[in-house]
Amino acid sequence: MDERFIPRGVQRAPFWRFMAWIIPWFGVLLWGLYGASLCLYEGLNQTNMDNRFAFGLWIYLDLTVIAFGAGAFFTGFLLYIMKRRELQPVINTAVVLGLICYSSAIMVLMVDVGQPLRAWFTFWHPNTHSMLTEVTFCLTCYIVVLIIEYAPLVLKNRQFRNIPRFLVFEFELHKLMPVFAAIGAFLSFFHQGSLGGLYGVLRGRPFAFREELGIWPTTFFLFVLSAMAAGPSFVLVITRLVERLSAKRLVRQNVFATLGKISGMLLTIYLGLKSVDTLVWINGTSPSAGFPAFEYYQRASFGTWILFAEIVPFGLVPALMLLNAKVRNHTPLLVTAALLVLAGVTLNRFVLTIQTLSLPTLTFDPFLTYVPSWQEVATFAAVIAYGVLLYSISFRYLPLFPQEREIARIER
Amino acid sequence: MQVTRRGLLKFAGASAAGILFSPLPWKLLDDIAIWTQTGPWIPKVPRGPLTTAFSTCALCPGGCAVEARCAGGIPYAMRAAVRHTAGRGALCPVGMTGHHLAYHPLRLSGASVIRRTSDQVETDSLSTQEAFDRILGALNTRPLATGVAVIDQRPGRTLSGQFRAFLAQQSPGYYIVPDDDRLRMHEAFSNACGKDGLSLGFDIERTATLLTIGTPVFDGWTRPARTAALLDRRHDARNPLKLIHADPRRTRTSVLADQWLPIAPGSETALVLGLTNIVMRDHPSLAARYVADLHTSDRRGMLDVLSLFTPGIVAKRTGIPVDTLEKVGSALAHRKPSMVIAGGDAAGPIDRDTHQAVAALNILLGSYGTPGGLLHRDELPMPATKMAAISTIGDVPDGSISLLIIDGEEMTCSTCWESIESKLSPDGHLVVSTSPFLTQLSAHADIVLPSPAPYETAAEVVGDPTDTVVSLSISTPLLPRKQGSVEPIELLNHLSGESVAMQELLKQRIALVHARGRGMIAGYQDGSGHRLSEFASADEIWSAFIEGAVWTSPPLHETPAHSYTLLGHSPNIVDRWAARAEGEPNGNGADGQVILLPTASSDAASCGRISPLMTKIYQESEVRPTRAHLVLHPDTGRRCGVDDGDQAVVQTESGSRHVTIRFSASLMPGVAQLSIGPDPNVSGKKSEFAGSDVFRNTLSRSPMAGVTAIVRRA
Amino acid sequence: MLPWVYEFRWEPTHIIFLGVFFSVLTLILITLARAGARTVRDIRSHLDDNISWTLAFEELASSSRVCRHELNGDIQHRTCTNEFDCRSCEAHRAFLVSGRSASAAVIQRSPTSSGMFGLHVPLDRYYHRGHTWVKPEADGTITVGLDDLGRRMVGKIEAVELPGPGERVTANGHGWTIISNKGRARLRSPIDGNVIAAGSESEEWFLRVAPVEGGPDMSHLLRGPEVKPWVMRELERLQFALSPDGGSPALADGGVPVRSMPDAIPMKDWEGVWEEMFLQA
Amino acid sequence: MRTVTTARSRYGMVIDLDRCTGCGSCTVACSVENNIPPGTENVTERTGITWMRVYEADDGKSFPDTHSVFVPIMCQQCGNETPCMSVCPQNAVEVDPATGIVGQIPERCLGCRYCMAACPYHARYFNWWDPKWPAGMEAAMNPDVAPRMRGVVEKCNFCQSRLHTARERAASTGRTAIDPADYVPACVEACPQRAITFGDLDDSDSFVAALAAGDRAFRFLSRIGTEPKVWYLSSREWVRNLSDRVVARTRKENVRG
Repeated sequence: MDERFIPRGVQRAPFWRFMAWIIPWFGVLLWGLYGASLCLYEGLNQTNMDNRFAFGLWIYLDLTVIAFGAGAFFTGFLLYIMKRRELQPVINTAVVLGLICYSSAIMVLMVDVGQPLRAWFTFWHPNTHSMLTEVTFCLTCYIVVLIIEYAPLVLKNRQFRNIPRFLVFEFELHKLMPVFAAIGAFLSFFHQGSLGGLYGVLRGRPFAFREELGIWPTTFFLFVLSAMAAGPSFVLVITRLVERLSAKRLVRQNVFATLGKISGMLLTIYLGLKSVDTLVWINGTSPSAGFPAFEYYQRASFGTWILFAEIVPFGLVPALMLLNAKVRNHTPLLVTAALLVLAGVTLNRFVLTIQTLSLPTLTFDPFLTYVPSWQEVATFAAVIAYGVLLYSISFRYLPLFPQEREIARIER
Repeated sequence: MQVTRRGLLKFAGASAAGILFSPLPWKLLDDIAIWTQTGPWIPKVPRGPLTTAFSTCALCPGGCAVEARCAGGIPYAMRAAVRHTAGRGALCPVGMTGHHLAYHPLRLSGASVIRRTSDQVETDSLSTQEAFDRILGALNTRPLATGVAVIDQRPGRTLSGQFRAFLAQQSPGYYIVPDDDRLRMHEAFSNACGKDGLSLGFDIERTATLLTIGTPVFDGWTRPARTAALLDRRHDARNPLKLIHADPRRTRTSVLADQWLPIAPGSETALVLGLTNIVMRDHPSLAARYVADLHTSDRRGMLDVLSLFTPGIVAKRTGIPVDTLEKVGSALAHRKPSMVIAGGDAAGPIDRDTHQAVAALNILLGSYGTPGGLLHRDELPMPATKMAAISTIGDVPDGSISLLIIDGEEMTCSTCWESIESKLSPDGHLVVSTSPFLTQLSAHADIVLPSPAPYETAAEVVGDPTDTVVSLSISTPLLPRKQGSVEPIELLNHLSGESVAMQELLKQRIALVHARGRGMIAGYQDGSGHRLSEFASADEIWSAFIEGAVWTSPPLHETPAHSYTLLGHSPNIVDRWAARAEGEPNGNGADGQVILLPTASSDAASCGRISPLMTKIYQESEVRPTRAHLVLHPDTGRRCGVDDGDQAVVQTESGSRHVTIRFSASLMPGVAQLSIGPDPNVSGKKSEFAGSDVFRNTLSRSPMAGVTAIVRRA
Repeated sequence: MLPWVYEFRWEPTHIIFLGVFFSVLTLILITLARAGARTVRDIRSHLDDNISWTLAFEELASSSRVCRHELNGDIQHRTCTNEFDCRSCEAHRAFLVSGRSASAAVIQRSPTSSGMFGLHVPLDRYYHRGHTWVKPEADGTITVGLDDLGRRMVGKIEAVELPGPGERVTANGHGWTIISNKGRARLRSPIDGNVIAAGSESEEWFLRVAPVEGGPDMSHLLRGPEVKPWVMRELERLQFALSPDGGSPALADGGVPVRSMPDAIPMKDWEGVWEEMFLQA
Repeated sequence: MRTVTTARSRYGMVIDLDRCTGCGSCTVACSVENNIPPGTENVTERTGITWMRVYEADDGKSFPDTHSVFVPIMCQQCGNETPCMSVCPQNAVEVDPATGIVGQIPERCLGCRYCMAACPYHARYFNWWDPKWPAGMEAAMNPDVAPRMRGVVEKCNFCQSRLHTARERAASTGRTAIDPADYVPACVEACPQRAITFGDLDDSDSFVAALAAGDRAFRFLSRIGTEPKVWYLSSREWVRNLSDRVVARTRKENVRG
């Protein structure tokens, strides 16, 4: 039925099975779009956010997916700038994942803000001291870069390739890819950092506030590092997941091992700096702002375990695992380690967004809880469904894994 | 130069490109933001000349002076008339939004017939004439031996006099006033002094030791300006006020008092008698002066009953340590002038026996007739003659009313429907309510005549009943009167076949005040004070009132009456007091059992309709609890199996209510507090008029005794 | 954002920030424009065929990029790095210079019918990796045709789209298109030349071309001993193209390819097989 | 172009917590003055708009030793590193250099709520709903203040419309400076207990400056260094200790489990 669109030389599931996979996700997407449109039409009163929990599930989601999406820029950076050729097999999938993560983050942000029609005001009246301005500018530029990076992939579809103009454009664009990779790396560095800075500059929230290094709070650098550590792991986990779902080998084991190694090394550096940062914060930054740090962890749901979990089981453990070559060559362990890395980053983003807001600032403030409304969850689900759909369609119709054919051939 | 088409096109193109580099298109783009601000769904602010008008707030008898800022003649904001010198210059939040009541969503547009089902109230419209005719028909065709009654929720007005005059012509005619603390206190003092018709005010501005038993002195018990004066007294360098507040409930007064005596629910009589005992024991001179000289009919009985209230027993009964009781007694006896005030809470009156004990203690302390204590008031004269006697609902025989008129309900609802129901004739009755809105009582009426909302008509404000001075002013109309509204006097005219104008009646009353020749008239605008004698006629005073002015009487200082008896003339009071030495078991939260205590803000918002904007302090902040919040001590809550924020059901013998649990470690364990006040949450919803509620039939008991209730998770 | 917008601040941070933003934006746009401009340039200078060939070569699995010198046994293992174009290949030249290369073989003049795996592969001609052949005719012209494996892959031909006489074809560029009931098969021209005559489906050849000035350069085409190993590998490749996951449908192992594969193997995507086998990008 | 005024002021407020009875008049007066719409049916204390809001704070002790205080909190008008201003991506928050007042420009607000996360005083409120008044009640709106639309953040601005009015009055009478009596925010005017004092903190003769310099004065979260211009007074030590967490005792009821 759609064979003419499927890349040559690869085997894809029958169309009916593809549809059986797509349609439920499409249903989820529609449900989520309904929830999101309610939020746009009726207003944000549809959410369970409030004046005290001004940010909720969505911002948490944004920060997390953008950290995961870091795989795109970082793989591109390693491949095109650092000339790590062994990452070639995953660059396409990294780009698609990046595009999914960033575009969904932007879409969710548009639902999240009260007056989405005024989003362009940030460009028009920019407050250059605001981390959010930096994020907005970089995200906008970077989504353009990602689209440009994704374009050659689309043009690689068999039907587009038959058109010489597309073929040549893809060829020429591809040759200039290092430029985009460099721009992407530059932009990503800043917005990953600014997302970290977003909370780090909050003087009024001493739980999140950090001292400045240069003009940025330390979370700026920690976010960059943690995102760079999470990106490769995300690419690894998703690629492995796709392998499992499609029952195919898509990349060689050494690619997984390389991704794991990069993730592990960066995670180790990140952990070291994070530990130093945490100690400085507990002993200096927070008490000097009038907040004894132990108090943050006195709430039953958010005890010190959360800090411990972030650093040890979701930090140190996967870092040690990934630094071990034996683990890297054992796929289940490698995937476990990568999942732990992702869990750590997820937890870190959770702590910075949700825990920061639930902790009291004034002495008579209560500790708050927040449960998202179905509309928020639906929008969240729509993002996941959108990602699954875009990835599934890309995987089916675009040559995402250059090694796939060869591996299939060798395996025969 | 040759102008070619190509040249022209080039010029146009270049101009378009050039304009992009000018601010013009960008500024226009920027203005898009304004469009979102001025969309058709955003309400437009009123336009018109800005003016200032003066009036008096008529929402409660406090009668605060207000300055209304108006746009196009319509008031948009109220503030206290600050230049006014007569000790006012302050407004409560309800008074600040009094002008909003005219826009209340539950405002009735015309005479209505009420249809009430189990959980719903519906209205059918009726012409005013039809309504009048039906009421007149009910009056004329009423069964033999049934009477006409008026429940006047705001007695003391000129209109009240008219009601009484009308009822005096009916046989029988009952003039019913709320059976509230003020009435009970006066009764108790009259009992003790052997002198009827006493009217007393509280000279809190000069008190040194003030013991309040459930009296919300910081929460709307008196007008805000007097509360401010009370605060000033606390910071008085020479003889600062010491405010001791006894209340099982944690209220704003409990919080703000110098000392809070969290007495066990229902132990207020024991506390008063215990303090009396301490004062008499430690201060024989006082005892000698007031008790030993046999100013009591039953000295032996008095001493016997007091012996049941030793500090030890009272400490056990009230939960207040002995030494605290001793200190309080000592302060009352030594830090003079001292005074004990009981009741006055919007949640309901405390019982008569307690009032009798309070009267006795006040007499013992010598606070009666002393500056800083209880002073006689000189009540305003009434223009009507031959008036029906004042009674309470309890005085009316069961089944004896066939036509009932309820007036003043929009401001307060201190009479509950349950106590009225049994008084209605089983052979047919008609209940008429005059109220601008559907309220608790009018929702039970058969016909509602929509009276004008505040500031829509010249309403009489007779002054703060807690004050020692008496005052009179007019709430000047600031808003156009709504079509279809009916002044209660019009109904009265129709029934009595007369045609008196309210304004004339008011002027008659002013003339009576004028005739007495005492007091001052103060203008709100400039704060000027003029002696009453400077005004030539009632008309002149009327004009001053309309422009914003108030008449205040000079304070009265009467010596105490000579013959009084501490026990009053209540039969068997000694036995009833004695019964209170033993306490009922306190709710301990086991099996979810608690003592449920009603709370309410006592300002004008106590029960009437409030501005839609009041969501700010009921729902949008935690200033005032809503009817949906049950406040508990965490320990009590845990024993009941509920946690902070849980949805729960609280059940008493009379009904149940869905609530949200709110923990407060400052609350007395074993009790639970629930607001009975107005609540924008339920205002106008079906649930507001729901058939049963947890406090049904309990408002006539002391709110501090509470009711037993079960709390369980919903 | 721009100096004439209210709220623009002449602060260093503001200027630096906006400067960086505009620079990045400009760089993105310039790079994109450059890619566009190059595309236009490539198309105008007819480089699209070259690019298509380059991409087709890149698309091939490295195992399918076997150098002819491995095919003919000159060397144990060698993967082509010059897009199968020996004309400009230094390595190829080096092999030739060594004088022992089988690539120097001269084709046989007689149309020896050479049965190879049940295919008719005469060695009197040169073979292009895209399954077209070149046969120098006695009259000095050159005929160009589709080899037997190619014909069997295409099956029954319904029509052909051939360049008209006078048109120029270039080696590795577009040759002609065959239309069957399974779709269109685009074939690459094995050689540079000017079309003299177009053949028809009934004839063995499809094009008769006149060689370009300086004689026909056929050094990039396979010949003699190179052909059989190549055909063998191509059969393997075909097998894979027909069933990427190793499942059905497949050629019978060791069997002879049927005359018309599309009829024998009811596969939907024959165009994909052709693109794969005829080295389309 | 912003007009530069020579006479600079630093408006501030002092709230005497020993006088606050928690009546809520300030909250209501503020809402009336600034055309804050009544809450919708399902509004809560976390979704409502109360520029001026009264909290109840206690000393953390349990019954019967507990002491409480009512604390009105509004925008504290931070004078240093104003958290909300520095984080707003599109300059919708401005600190007027002439008055020191932190102003919100609702027409420019995107509704990202970053400023709300930044504000430690929770003094910023989001319009979760379209502004709606009961039928006819629009007539009772303040003509001087434009209502805000859904999806934007708003907060106390020391009744800026009253400042404009005072300036107009000064201009019409030919004065260069406004009469302090002409510029009093609605909450100050409304407080029946006269607990709130307002004025120019830089004017050493002003009552507000004297109060702010007194022994009873303190500011909330003074250690985070935002230099708020709203001061609080109390003669009770435990109340003054509420200023910062590090000096306040840990509140038991905040700590669950």
